[in-house]
Amino acid sequence: MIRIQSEALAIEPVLAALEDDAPAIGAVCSFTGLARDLGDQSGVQSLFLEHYPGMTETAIQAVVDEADRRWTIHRTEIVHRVGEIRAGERIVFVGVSSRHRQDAFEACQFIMDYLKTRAPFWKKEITAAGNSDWVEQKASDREAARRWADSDGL
Amino acid sequence: MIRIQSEALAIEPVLAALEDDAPAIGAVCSFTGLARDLGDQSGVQSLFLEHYPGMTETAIQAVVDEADRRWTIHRTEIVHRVGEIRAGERIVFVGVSSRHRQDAFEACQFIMDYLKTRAPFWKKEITAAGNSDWVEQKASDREAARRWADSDGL
Amino acid sequence: MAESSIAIRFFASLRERLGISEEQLPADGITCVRDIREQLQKRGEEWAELLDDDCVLMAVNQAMAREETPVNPGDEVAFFPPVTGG
Amino acid sequence: MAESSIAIRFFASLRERLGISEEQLPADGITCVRDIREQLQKRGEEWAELLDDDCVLMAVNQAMAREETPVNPGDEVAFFPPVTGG
Repeated sequence: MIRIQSEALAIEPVLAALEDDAPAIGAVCSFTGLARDLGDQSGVQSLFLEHYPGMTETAIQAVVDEADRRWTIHRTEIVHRVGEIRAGERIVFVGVSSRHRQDAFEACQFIMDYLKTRAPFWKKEITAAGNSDWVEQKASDREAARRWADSDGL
Repeated sequence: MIRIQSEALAIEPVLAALEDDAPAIGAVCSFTGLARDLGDQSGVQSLFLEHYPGMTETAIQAVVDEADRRWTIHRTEIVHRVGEIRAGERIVFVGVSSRHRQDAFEACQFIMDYLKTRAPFWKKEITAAGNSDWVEQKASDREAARRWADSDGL
Repeated sequence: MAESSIAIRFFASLRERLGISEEQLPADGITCVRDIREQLQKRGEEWAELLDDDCVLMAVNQAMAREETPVNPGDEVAFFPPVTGG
Repeated sequence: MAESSIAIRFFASLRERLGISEEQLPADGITCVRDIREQLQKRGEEWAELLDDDCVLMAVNQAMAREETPVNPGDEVAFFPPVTGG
């Protein structure tokens, strides 16, 4: 399930969904991304997340489909917030359940790395001093995604 | 924090602990291992987890210390159940918070892989038919741990 | 009307700097994304510069596109900076 | 008394098959883990076989040990099968 929402991100229901078929799966790996107070600027008080409605869901689904092709995964739960997010709040949650520990870990990491470079979200940082700037894409994020590159057609 | 307990494993408090310093960290990776109904035997109804009190905590702490040496991690939360565990229930939770996504993922996976081959826990499977057998260590778990091998002194 | 035009959308810093989030462009003479980009760049220095950047990403009907991706009347074409979600 | 003996512990399948979870062994003549293993193996076929297995793990004072790990009076020495937690 892929959800784009402006409300606070509650983890309990998505974890429960991931463990729904617990006796059959054995492994759940999840990642939570939080709004940091130190980004391109220091003293960041909040972020504003813009996205491209419609394309966002399609782009994330393509990443999930690719993960599904590469690993044996049972279920994925992805939640991404948009709009205003205060420092310390959750921005993104990616969870993967699988019969196999390594598959859950790798698929979860793959989805995060690809989401960072392929899903149309843009972050703006707002500092306590009132500065407001768009965040630059990180070279480290491009490299993280490149590690998984093969003939994946994405 | 390392906890060995016979009670059910509640994830909410450990996740909350991991996000305690949320504005400073940015990334939380966690893994949950669940009791499967299919193990060395099929139709597994419950597991019995024996451990070596005292050594268990020390062995896990050594793994955490090694992870701390290899990656930039902020906090780790590890909970492992012992005693009787029914199919579908959580056996283990490993969570790592970090400033960096890759560090959180890798340290979490490393801790799980090493815990599987170094912490003194033993699983017995109990089937609905009343069969009861000790689980054999998996070659795949030994290989997963070997991937991380270097001069780690563990 | 919609069928003889192409919907153009701009996001994030590109939207703010160009001062526009969407518009309709006549489809005449447009066959691929490059045609749109070149037409928009003729609007002035700011447009030429911002859309010339190698880092501008493009999408056609909400899927990532290249210069050569074909564009037909009724399509939605978007321009935006590198993504920074997650 | 405790100071002139060594505490021996067995876990999981080893404990069940040997029918014992712990005992005190006199420290006389024991300098390393191998000495204990060899002494226990003399107790009979079952002991010889179960403790001969290359897969038996050993710990001294709750830290993983090898055949050559020194053992002193008062120490705790454990034998157990490969671990299967997580």
